[in-house]
Amino acid sequence: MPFIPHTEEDVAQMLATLGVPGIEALFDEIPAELRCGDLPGIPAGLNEMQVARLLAERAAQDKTSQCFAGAGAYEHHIPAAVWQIATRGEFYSAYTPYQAEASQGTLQVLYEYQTMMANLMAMEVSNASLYDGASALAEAVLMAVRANPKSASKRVLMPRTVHPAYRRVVRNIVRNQGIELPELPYDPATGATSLEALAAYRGGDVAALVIPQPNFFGVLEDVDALTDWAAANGALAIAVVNPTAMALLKPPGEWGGRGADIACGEGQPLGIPLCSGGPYFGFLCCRMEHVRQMPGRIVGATTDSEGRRGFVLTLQAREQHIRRSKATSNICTNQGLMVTAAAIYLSLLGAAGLSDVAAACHGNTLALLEGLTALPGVERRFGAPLFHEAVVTLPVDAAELLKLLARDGIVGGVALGGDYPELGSRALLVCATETKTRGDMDAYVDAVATLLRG
Amino acid sequence: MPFIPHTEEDVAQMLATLGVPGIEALFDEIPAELRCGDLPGIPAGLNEMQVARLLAERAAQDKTSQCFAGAGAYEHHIPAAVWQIATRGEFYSAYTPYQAEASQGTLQVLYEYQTMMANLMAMEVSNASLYDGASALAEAVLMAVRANPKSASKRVLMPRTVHPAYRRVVRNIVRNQGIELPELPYDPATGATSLEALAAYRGGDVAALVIPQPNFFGVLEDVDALTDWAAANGALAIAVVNPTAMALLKPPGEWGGRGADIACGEGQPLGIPLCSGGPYFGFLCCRMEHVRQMPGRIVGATTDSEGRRGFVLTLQAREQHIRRSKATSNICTNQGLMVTAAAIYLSLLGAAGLSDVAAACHGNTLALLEGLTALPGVERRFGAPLFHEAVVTLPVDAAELLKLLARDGIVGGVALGGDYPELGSRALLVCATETKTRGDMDAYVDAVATLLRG
Amino acid sequence: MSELIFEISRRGRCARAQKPAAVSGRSEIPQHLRRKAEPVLPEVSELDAVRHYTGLSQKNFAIDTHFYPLGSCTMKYNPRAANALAMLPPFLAGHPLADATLSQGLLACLHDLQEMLKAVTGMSAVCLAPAAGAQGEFAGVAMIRAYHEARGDSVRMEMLVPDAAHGTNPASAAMCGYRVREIPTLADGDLDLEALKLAVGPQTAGIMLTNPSTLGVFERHILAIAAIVHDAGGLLYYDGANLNAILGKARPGDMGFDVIHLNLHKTFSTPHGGGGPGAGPVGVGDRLLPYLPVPLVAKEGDAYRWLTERDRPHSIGRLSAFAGNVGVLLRAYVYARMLGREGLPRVAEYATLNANYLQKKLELAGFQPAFPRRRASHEFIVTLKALEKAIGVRAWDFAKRLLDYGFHAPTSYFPQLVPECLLIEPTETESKDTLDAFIDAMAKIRREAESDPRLLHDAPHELSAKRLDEVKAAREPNLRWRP
Amino acid sequence: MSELIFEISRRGRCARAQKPAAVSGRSEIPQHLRRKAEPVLPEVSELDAVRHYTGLSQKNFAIDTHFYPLGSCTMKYNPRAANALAMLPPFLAGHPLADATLSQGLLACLHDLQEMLKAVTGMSAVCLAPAAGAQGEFAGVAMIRAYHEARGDSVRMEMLVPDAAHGTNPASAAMCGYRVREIPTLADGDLDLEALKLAVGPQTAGIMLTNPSTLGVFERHILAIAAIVHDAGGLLYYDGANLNAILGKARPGDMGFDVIHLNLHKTFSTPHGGGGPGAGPVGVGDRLLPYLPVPLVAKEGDAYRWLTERDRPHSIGRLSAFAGNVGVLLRAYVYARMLGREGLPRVAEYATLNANYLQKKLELAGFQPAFPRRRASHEFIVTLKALEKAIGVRAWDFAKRLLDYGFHAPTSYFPQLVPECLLIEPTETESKDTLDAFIDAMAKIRREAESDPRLLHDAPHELSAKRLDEVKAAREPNLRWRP
Repeated sequence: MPFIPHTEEDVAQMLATLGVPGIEALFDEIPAELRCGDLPGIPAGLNEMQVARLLAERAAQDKTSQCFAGAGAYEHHIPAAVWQIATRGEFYSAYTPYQAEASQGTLQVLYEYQTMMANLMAMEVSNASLYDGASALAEAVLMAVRANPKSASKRVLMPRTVHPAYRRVVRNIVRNQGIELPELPYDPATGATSLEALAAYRGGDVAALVIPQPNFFGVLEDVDALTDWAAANGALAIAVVNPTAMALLKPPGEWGGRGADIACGEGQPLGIPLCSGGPYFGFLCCRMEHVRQMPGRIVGATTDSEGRRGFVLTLQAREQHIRRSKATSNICTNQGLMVTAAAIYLSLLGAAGLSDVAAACHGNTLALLEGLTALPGVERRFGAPLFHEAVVTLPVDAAELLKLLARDGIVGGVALGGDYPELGSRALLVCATETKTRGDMDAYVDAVATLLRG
Repeated sequence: MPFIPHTEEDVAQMLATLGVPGIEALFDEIPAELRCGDLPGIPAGLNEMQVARLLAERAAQDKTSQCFAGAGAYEHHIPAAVWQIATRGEFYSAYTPYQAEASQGTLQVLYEYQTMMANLMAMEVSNASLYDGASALAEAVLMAVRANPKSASKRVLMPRTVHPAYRRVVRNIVRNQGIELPELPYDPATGATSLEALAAYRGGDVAALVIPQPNFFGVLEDVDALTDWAAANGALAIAVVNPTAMALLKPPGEWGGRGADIACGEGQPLGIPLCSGGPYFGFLCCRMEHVRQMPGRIVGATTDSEGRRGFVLTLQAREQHIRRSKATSNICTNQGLMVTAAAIYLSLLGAAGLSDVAAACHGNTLALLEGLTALPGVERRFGAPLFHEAVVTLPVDAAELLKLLARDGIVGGVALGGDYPELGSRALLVCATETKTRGDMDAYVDAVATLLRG
Repeated sequence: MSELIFEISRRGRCARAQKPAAVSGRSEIPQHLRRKAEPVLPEVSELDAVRHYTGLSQKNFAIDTHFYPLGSCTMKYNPRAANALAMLPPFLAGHPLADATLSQGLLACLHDLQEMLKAVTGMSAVCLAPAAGAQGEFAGVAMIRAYHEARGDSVRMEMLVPDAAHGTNPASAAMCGYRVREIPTLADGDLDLEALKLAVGPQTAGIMLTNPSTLGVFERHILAIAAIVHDAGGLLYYDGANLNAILGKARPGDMGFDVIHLNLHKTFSTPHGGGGPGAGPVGVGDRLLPYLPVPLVAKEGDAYRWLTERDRPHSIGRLSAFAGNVGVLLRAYVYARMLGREGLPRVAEYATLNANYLQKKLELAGFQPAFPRRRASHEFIVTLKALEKAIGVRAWDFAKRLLDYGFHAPTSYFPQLVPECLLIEPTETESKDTLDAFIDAMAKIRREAESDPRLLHDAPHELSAKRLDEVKAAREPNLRWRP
Repeated sequence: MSELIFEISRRGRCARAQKPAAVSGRSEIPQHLRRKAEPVLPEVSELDAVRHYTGLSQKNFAIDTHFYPLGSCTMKYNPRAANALAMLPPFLAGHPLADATLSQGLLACLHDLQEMLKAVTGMSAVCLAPAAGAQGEFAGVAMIRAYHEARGDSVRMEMLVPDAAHGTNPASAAMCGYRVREIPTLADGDLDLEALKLAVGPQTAGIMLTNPSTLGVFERHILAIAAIVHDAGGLLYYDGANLNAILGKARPGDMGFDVIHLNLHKTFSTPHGGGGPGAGPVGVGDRLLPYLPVPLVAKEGDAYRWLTERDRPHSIGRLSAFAGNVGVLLRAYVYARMLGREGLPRVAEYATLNANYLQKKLELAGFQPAFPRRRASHEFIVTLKALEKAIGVRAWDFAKRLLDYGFHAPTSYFPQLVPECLLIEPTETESKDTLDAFIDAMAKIRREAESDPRLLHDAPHELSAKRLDEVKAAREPNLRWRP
């Protein structure tokens, strides 16, 4: 019996203690008509050797040779130490640290993570994670509506340059709370959110403005102007940013005259494997004044009975297990192990290392873009400066090109026609991170060139 | 500077403390003519990302799809827990446990390992490992010569059925100590050591007789008779055995009337990956009366100053760091981490599990043999019962067949013609462990059949 | 006390092997968008980082080191094989938006898992994407709302929840815009059917139930409850937190539930990771089929692909950017395949055996079960109310003292219905020996409570931290380090 | 105190997931060769085993948890990348006797490593196979013997060894059939050249030297020593234990050594693993080229293959069944590639800087260096003789008390030449902060020795075990558990 340690003698003694003839008797409160029999849909058990072989065979089918896609999930080098430590049993198999004295390891890591993330975002406080970048933005929107004392409306302005999946997730999550999410168009030349479009909302009651940096097209937004607009119009500014980029770019806390009010985003670039979409983690930072509106776990430093520093989960009065239907969010389990990995990653990289990674991503993407746009019929779509992604227009259908590249294991980017019909089916979003060498990029450009030649 | 934590400020302060202008000054006792300049043979450093990619590319060149070779190194399933725990920093990066109080983890593991191995061999004591099976046999031979009070000779009888590489290693290691290693022939029909060949040595002064089980051909030796012969002739009996097999076969301590005196062998089957030959570990067990002649580390239980049980390295008066040129062996660093893995492996398998593994190996090898010998011209070479390897005679050159199988990633066995010219170039040693399914074996037989036809 | 990583940082120190090779300094980032000052992040060597986090890990209790009878959390052994296999490099390297031809192996695993979860819960379809139980709950309630809205039934704005429910239930209902109405529990632990009958009506969207309930007992009148709610036009939501108790023995689908979530990090033994990641797949009956969140994995011929919004126009949509916690799903898949059809029901059997044995032995040792006449499910409640009254020792003190004995504390003060309660869940992966050792410790602490209550009030004594001041932490929030 | 795994075993308990699937019960093993009674092995669940060994691991000091200034052992950071990359599945799956076409990637790594080790030591060829330093020593001495024998020079049966040498040196020489003659050391730490001149003669097979020596100083007259020994017809053996001190700064090949071994588990930072596996490659100059052990890796065109006895007829042969500790060699290769030509000399530089700084600061704190007028190499000796005389506190007590402060103890009582000595090697991977903390602890313990020597005599106080009785262990050997 895998993972069940009972010997026959154990079972006999336990049943004798209970005075029942067999284990089945312990289920006698379940109405007989509800008892199920065999489970025909479920195969017989495998031993570890068999399941290891099955999974190895399945894994061998999946062969990404090179990845030039970003769009919210980025291939970065992850130091070997990160997961060798994060999967130590003491981190891996611990519960949420409710018993603080028996969980000082996890709690201190979370406190350190909160500090790192607040510093990276130049914000006052961070929580200890949400599920992913998209749900973090949804929580940020809900939080902003609660936290904005100046606004009676539930209107949150959402640029179309925000990741399309994030926009959907936000809509899906806030849908039933009467929140409006008018979309802001982008400048078709620059790819950045059009400041003119905001004019329509000037003076109206806006609870918050979402500001992506870089935006979904990889393009840099004019974050100062957007943040200042929000401040001037009584709206909170919600930054949704790439954390790697923040080593190089002005962080949300320094945007405009007073900084963003909330900063959130996807933590995956900080040491989390791509793994087809998860587990990742969402981060959320805010001003101290809003901390009691923040969703999710927060760790605080305190002292023990001998006056020594220690750490506990705190401000729990916000949370569902205390406040139930009045909680700031329903979130309970979050992404603790991912944040542990991120803390180790950030410790190994440091500010200088992260900034080098960001610079390498930026430089590589410019180099890739140069290579691609040297091909006949391939053009850079947007004029504004970018970080580590770029939209190019191809002379062929992007989705079809991607299918052909996939035959060689190449993830060639993301086709944009579905989410942005106005860009057409030939628009492709590409990304080159620090993992790419000159040779990798040349090989990719060559592969595209060959396919374009047909 | 990878792995060097010094900041510029650190270096400046340290140099100031030392009163030297630079680090170079610290090398001023090395004669100038001995200082070397650049190291032209050595490439520039790589960061972790680059070296990870290099190694991944190299690993991708090496693709064993199926392995049917044994010959001293066996493919077994290794539970995932074994190496996830053995590579925990506390085991992985600790030194030999000289400071016992700070090394109770490693010491207790070694004590448990010694108990497991002694029990598996039915011997009184075990050491804490030697380098591998071959060097363990060499140490056993040296030990037997020291330990046999009845023998003035340095003659140790060595069956030709002992692994050819082991025989070479023994020769290479004992060569300069005046030890003779006459070889005992095997019965060409059974493949087992010929008892008749021993007649020549009856009454002569023999220090020890080596007894393999199973032998290199996979064949089971008549260990009782051989052990009794040794006892009757004043020779110590040195068993060299496969540890997996001992779950099923009579263990050395029970051979003949009084059991073997020394039992040694290769520990690799107990949870150690094949890894092209190492690191593995050698085990060595003996009677308590000979323990002070035993080479290598030994852990003993003792008590601390409060009377609680604890563990220390013991009987160190045998060892080189105390006894120098009079030591039982020059061994110092042994294979501690491998033994840690083996202890975890044996804990997860238990006697029942190990015995099931042994039975599966035996059954699979019989099934494979049945499949192979159904092919025209393929014959089982030896008549005696076998454990999990078998010699077959092919209708073609074995080495050439292996080359062809290797094109498909199949390690088809080991050709014996080089080491046993009398068996001819068509003799092949094959093995099927518990990792092989019916389908694997059928596929192998089909591949051989195709090549034989072709 | 450990120093913080920031306190061991030194200006200019770094793990050099982790720095990317220099690239051309080319940049098009305009000056006004650049960061001016480096963020304060750790500046340590690789050895510093390894030593720091290895050391911190040793300050945790975890399944791999301690018995962890944390009620409602199902802290059982997380197979190491699941970790190894989910981290096979090809799985880790998959980009979420890659062409499906590049992840057929992964998709096959996920599709198999969908099918297995359907079979074991009796539901018509399963979506694996929700990232945790609470997100599964949200998805479930959102589907209920979508269902009523699709029928034009827009007055159903009230969700019923037992008073003993997990806090996530009312919170999730609220996030979907529902008013929450609590239904009381009877003294025997079952729901108050009379109260329920009075509560239902045209305003009822549905009811959220955990069964076995958070009180550690099976809701015997579940079929009657289903009839009452269904008759009133409402739907039934199953909170899968306690599925471990009945896995393979009874199926929520057969009990009349319209929608369920599972906590794979409980029942399917994926690791809790110090607070996630979890996975909270949702399953639905036929009525809610159109509304399942996306993505789903479809098998078409021999090929697998993701179904998205385009394929599922009535879906409540996606709740995360991609496919949810795929790595967690892989671990659950490995676990489920290892147990298989024989092994899954044994989970419930031995979890139940362990819980009943432990309850019985604790009762014999003088502890007071909250529901002594009921079978324990996979967990049970002990109340220390009498002890508190007599000596002033609280459940919390008891919990803290258990830590000194090398046992993680049970869940305390939940469910709030039972005063001074400990909710104890041993799980099936613990042996009788461990349970007996726990019983001994409980009995010893009880004697300590009588002879020397300060031992409990001041506990823990043997850990790296003494009793921590939670009130101070909340009153004077210190949420980040500052130099 | 932890229970033994046998003490938590229960008859019939097992980790079921590890049992192979049933196969046909077919067997041809005759009854008289079968085992009669099952061996007593642990009977535990998978969780039991994981919890037991995880718990035991936490009772160790290790580089990943503590500063480990163990002289002559070079306990530096073992990069986690090396572990990850050496365990890539294709490397682990390679059978040692597989066709070379199936291991070209591995062989390329090993060949590169051979070349790098040649370059950094100045030798003509390197064999990677020896499993540890002592096996490397054996191989080296065996080659010296083979060389003399090949020349018919059979009277050279004496090996010279400094009195401060590692114990493995004389032990290895003895295993090769040599008599050992010790050469004294002068008060300044250098070898006594006059004594050496008197010792050499037609009986001299060679001399085994460690340079820098085990006394922590560079042998300044190494060229003179080489001339004396070579002139007498002997060869020079280099014990690579201290190569870390001069890596990339000076090469044994340039000093006149004919044969060397390296300890990759020291200088190339492969893990010590609680006592191995190590790797002890040997390098030779031209004279000993024919005698190198096998196997070697050859590159022929673009292909790699193993050279064995057949290719190398004069070889001293193989010393292990296959290719030695390949997994260790891979780790060393990863390390060497990460450091590269710039990084390797920095190892010596910062190891030396750390050792000299630490020696100086300890001297300032009142400790007595054994060779105060010499530069420390990468390690140095402090003698506590004065303290022992004055207060009766021994080096051993000092060592044990350091454990309480969270520092592994230095090597003590080696080399035996220096009374009450601590041999301290900080390595290049420790920071000044760590060294300063160690200095503080040493100074504190010194004060404790004066004010309360029992604190030291009874140390350690803070570990899982108090002072263990080693005498009892040796007098009443208890080498295995019995029920």
